[in-house]
Amino acid sequence: MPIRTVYQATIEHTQILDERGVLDPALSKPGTPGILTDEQVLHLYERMLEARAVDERAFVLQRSNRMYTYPQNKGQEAAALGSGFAMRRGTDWIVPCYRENAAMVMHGMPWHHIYLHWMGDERGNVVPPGVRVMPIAVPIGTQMLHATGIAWAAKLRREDAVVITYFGDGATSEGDFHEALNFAATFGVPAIFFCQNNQWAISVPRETQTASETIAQKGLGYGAACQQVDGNDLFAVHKAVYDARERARAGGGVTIIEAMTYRLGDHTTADDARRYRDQAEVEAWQARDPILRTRVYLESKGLWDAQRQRAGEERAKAFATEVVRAAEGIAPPKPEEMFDHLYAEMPPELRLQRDTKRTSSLGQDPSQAGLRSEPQRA
Amino acid sequence: MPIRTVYQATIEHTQILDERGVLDPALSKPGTPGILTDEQVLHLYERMLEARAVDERAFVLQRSNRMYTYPQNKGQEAAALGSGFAMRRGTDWIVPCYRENAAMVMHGMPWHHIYLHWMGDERGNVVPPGVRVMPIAVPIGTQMLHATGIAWAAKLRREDAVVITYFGDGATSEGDFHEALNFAATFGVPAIFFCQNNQWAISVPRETQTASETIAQKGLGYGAACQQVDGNDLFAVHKAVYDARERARAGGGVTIIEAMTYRLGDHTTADDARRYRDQAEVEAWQARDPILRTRVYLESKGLWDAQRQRAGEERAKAFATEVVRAAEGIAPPKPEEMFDHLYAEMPPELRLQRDTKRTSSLGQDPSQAGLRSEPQRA
Amino acid sequence: MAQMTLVQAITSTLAHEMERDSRVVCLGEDVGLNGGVFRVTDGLQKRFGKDRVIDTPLSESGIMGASIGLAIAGMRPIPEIQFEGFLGPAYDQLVNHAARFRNRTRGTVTVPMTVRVPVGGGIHAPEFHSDSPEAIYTHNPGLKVVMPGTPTDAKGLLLSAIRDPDPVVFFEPKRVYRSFREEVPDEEYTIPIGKAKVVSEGTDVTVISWGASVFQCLAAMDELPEDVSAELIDLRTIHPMDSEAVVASVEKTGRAVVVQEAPRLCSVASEVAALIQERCFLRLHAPVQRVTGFDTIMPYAKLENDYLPDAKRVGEAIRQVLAY
Amino acid sequence: MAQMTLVQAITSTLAHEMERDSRVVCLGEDVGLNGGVFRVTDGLQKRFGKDRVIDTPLSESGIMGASIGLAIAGMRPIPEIQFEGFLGPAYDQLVNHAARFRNRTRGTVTVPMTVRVPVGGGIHAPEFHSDSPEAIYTHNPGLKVVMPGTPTDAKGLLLSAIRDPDPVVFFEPKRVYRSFREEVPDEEYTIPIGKAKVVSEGTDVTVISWGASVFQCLAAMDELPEDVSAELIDLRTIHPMDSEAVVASVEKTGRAVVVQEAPRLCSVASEVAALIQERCFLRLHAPVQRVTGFDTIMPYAKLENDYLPDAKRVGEAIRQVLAY
Ligand SMILES: Cc1ncc(C[n+]2csc(CCOP(=O)(O)OP(=O)(O)O)c2C)c(N)n1
Ligand SMILES: Cc1ncc(C[n+]2csc(CCOP(=O)(O)OP(=O)(O)O)c2C)c(N)n1
Ligand SMILES: [Mg+2]
Ligand SMILES: [Mg+2]
Repeated sequence: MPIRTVYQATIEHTQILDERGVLDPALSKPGTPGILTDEQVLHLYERMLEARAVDERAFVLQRSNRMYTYPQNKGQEAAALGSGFAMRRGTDWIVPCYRENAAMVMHGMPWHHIYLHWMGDERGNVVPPGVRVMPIAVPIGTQMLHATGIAWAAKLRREDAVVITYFGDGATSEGDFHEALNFAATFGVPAIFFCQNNQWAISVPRETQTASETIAQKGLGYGAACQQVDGNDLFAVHKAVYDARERARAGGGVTIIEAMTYRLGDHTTADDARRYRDQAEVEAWQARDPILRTRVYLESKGLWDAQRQRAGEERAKAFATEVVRAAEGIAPPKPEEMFDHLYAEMPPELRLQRDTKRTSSLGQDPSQAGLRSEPQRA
Repeated sequence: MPIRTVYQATIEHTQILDERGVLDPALSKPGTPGILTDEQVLHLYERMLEARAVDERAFVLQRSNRMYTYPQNKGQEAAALGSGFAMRRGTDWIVPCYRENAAMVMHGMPWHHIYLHWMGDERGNVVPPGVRVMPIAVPIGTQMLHATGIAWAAKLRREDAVVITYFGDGATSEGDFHEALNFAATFGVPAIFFCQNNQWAISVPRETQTASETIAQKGLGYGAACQQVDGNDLFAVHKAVYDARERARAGGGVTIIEAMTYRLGDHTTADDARRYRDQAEVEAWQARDPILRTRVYLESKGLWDAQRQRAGEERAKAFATEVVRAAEGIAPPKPEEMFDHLYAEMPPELRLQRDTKRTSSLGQDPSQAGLRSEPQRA
Repeated sequence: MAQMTLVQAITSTLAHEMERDSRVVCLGEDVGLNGGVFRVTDGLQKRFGKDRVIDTPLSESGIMGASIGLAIAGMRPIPEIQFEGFLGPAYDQLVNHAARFRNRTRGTVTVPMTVRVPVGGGIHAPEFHSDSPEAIYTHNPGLKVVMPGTPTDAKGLLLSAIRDPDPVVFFEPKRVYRSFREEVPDEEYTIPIGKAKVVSEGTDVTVISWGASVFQCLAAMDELPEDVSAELIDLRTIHPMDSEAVVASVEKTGRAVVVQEAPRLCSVASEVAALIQERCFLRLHAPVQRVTGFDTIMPYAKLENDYLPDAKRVGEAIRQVLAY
Repeated sequence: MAQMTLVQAITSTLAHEMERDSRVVCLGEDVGLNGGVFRVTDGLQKRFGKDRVIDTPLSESGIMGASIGLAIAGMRPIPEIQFEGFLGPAYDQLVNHAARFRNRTRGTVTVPMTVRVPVGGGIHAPEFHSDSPEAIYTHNPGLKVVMPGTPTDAKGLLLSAIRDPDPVVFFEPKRVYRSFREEVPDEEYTIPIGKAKVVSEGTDVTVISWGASVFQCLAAMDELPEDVSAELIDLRTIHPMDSEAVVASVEKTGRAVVVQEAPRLCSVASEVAALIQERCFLRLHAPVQRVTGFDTIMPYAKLENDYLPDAKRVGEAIRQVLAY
């Protein structure tokens, strides 16, 4: 045949809980796997309130010089929590970027570690034993390869673990996104690539980032399963990740999910988004705030009301205060710590730098014992 | 709508001259733009014979220690020549990898430069004035970004130039492939990404390289036009590039073309393909040799016969001998040349290394005039 | 003459050169409407249009590789890499392609571009935002590496860089961006790449530094006893290095201290020390002292000041070489 | 004991360790059925299966980044980068991720992996196949950098590298791959990372080198006058460097020559020279001489022997420091 079709593809967008807080009856039919129960939604709603409160408190801390640059998560709580909730704590892995704090915490990373990170303290990256959450990744796009490798290890070892990795719309332009997806799909590893498409990469809008109609279709070039969901819809996000996780566990390999959401705050506390985006756009998305939408849903089911909301917000605020206390209650790091964890065993020259740090210009003080002819040993 | 289709795509494969050397009448209807004329096919067929002869001579040179490692082009002549012929010499740019020698030469790179390159001589990369052919690119995937930048310059300067860049199936796994296509598509630059899918990347078969059904579909993630063609079909290759070039000139942006071809030789003269691929596969592709197919076509039209073939092969061999003579007739490079072209102006320390190269261990001979206290100036 | 910060000097020089030479384009992440995260390209897109000040995808290898292509095809691109920590993904294109084209084509394919990169620590930025990788781009042949420490030097060196026929990595010390203003001459002038500056003359010891560390050296020198006469050299260009200036000074003083933010091993400080002992061996009264970052990762903000050489450490090193 | 080339020593050591530890996997371009372009992994896929010796896509950042993930999740990956010239695309993952995880997580996320990389010139390979980038991975903190020069050292160091809890860059000098055989002990043994080897003892001058250059040094020493007693140190590990061994030797000889293939600026040779002048200042009779590649791109095959330090240049440097 001179002209024949060798490939065809379709990408679908799914929304289950619509902008007005109404659940689609067909998609949420009782018994459909991956549809959240009322109890689960209530639980997640409380987590959303907490996440928002901790996030807003971070902003305040930064403005009062108690934290350095901080990237707000505001507006993306449904994406983080809906996806995180579909993963199994302690078995599955969370490989984050920096806008899914709530997912990290849900899987065991202490909230105050996230504060510590942005307070300029490496102890914020300490992963507690048994926790399968990778630290925050600042260099854009790089963490996806680690996720691929971790998922690959699970496959090689026949562990029943699935890895989800998070990244922004901007991150999809990095070569590492490409290499990570290609490796993941080629080796059929149990990984979920979860794009928080919040429409902006700092000041660069989605359309300037790439000419493709969707981010989801970027998975087509690798033979990955591809899906777009309403990222402010807790139900759709959870369902998509739930399905992707089941597919991965069944040996179906990798899925890319594009969650359509929006960064309601500035890029970070060092940014001023008014320089580059319209207030009208922000307001349109404020109306689609995932917390609002979930609340309307819960209220429509009689599970929530104004009074519970007040109480919930109070609890969340108190919770944020606890997080601040935990982060600020830690003694400042000692300068020596910068040497202590570079290698499992400290090389002699590094030990010399460490040990003479306070007393010499750089471990080179000839007056120090034995230094000139015999470097001090560990 | 809870579930809606947000993207759909189809990839087509085109063949115009089939394996038996028969031209598809519908696709080659008189007046169809981009369909080669008999005269053009005859011209290209002679170039194919030359390319094959020069390629085979290189192999012989390598085996007799007159050339270092050389990557044979054998079997991919239709892909190189059909595509190259669709580009306009001196206006359009050729940004090659290393398996489209004939395209480089068609656009003005002297054949013996290609020999010099593989003889370990940088003068093989010298681009003659007015020639728009980039040098051979050895680090896989990297040249595509240069092509994107060159095409971008053409767009910014409103020049009527289109850029074609060549790469293998393996190269599509590199991050630079991704970044180059994304830049090219996002900025709508006049570029053609031409993949010579010869089914192998050294010992790695196409299926191990990526899980996607086709290479062409990799363009979908960028919003590029995507097409697959029979790469051993001179007509289909030419037509696809012709159309892509017209599209680019009309502001239609970037196209990715996957040419299905086959590396009939080893990866390079340092490789032994029998270690990793079946002889049966090689033989099947030998039957689809583009030279054979074009010859059958020409013969069927009464434009070629056994006698002309003998004469053509003789001419091609004599031509190869000329190329050898040109490459070997050049005086060996002088050691000083390694310094002469690093910068437009040689920094003093480098000049010192250059000038003392023959006499000292590294421009550090204290006995040389003024060296210790006053480095010699340019 | 106008009072300018380092940022202002760079912005106005970019504008000057874009005005003069239509081949010059700025490109990078957020350099357009947002004016760059440090606002170095602020206002330029408005003035020169979206075809000359271009927001790119988030793609450092892309920015670098496409800039190479732009330069080859006759433009004068000025790519910005947002922070030096994100040079990593662009490393291959920079050291293996930008740096090599002229040599490997025997001068027939060239890459005149200026890669602008904020560099160094001291501003309490997140991780990967405070490194000093100048040694990397000096060890790899084929690039020029510049790091101005003052607004006046920045203007003259940036003009030289943009007009240079070869690729220049133009490191901008973040700590200096807005730390002070100085009078910058209004008229056009260039400062040659490869020429160090004697910041203050002296006879007892030579202090060699560049970038933000120069100011730590100045502070240290303020604290020295009256009778100590220290000479301070700001390299300004790391590569090609002004060996002559270094050697001439140490021939005079017989003592040297090199100060940098980068870790010590295989660094520019190592190179300067090796150079001095080679060229000034018989004149040296004491080993060349290196005051550098430590051979560990630049710590997060809480400890960064413990990592960066400060006036105290510099002063101590000076006293050590004097007392040797 | 068996007579082995460097390639054979590495192959058999990989096999040994894969046998012993099921967490060890080899991955890279063409490492499987083809056994790697240098045949270093020849036969391993057949023996250990496709899940332990894995052909990957052509994707260096992918190989490095995925290996990091494998290591974090409890495997012991041994990625191969086909030639050192192709470390470029993997640079960011190697220096910014593999090297930093332990430190930035205060020891809670670690990357035990061994990155195997053929290195150096002298085999008439195409361009980008003959570089010596060891300084780059030494300047960037957090990696260990090893370059064995003999089959025996390769075995002991490779075992140490694979078992090391941190990322090790294991450079294999191509020129040595098949250049000679030697007796390699059959039994398991490790050579500690960070320990240099005194190849031959001497009292008049210390020659410091590593990798293939060690053999140029030996050849040069053969040509020295009878009465000159040179000590040759093979660093074997570039980082952490065995400063103690270097300093002890130069304290004895008072003279030093450092020999490497890499370009000179900000190199390992610079570091060694800087170190020696710091630690042995009063003992030095002559400046430390660096015999290195030139500060230009490694030329193509026709000129590569003019670039690489040879016995003649090493010999001359030795005579110079002796005559100083
Ligand atoms: C490799 C790299 N380049 C540049 C940056 C600077 N930077 C930080 S966040 C950001 C934008 C990220 O956009 P996106 O991926 O959409 O994530 P978002 O911040 O919107 O969640 C940039 C350019 C970085 N951190 N890493
Ligand atoms: C960045 C890089 N990695 C590895 C190599 C080694 N290498 C040379 S050619 C090749 C395979 C290329 O395959 P493909 O892109 O399909 O092109 P082909 O050789 O089949 O034409 C490899 C791995 C290289 N040259 N560059
Ligand atoms: Mg975003
Ligand atoms: Mg191929």
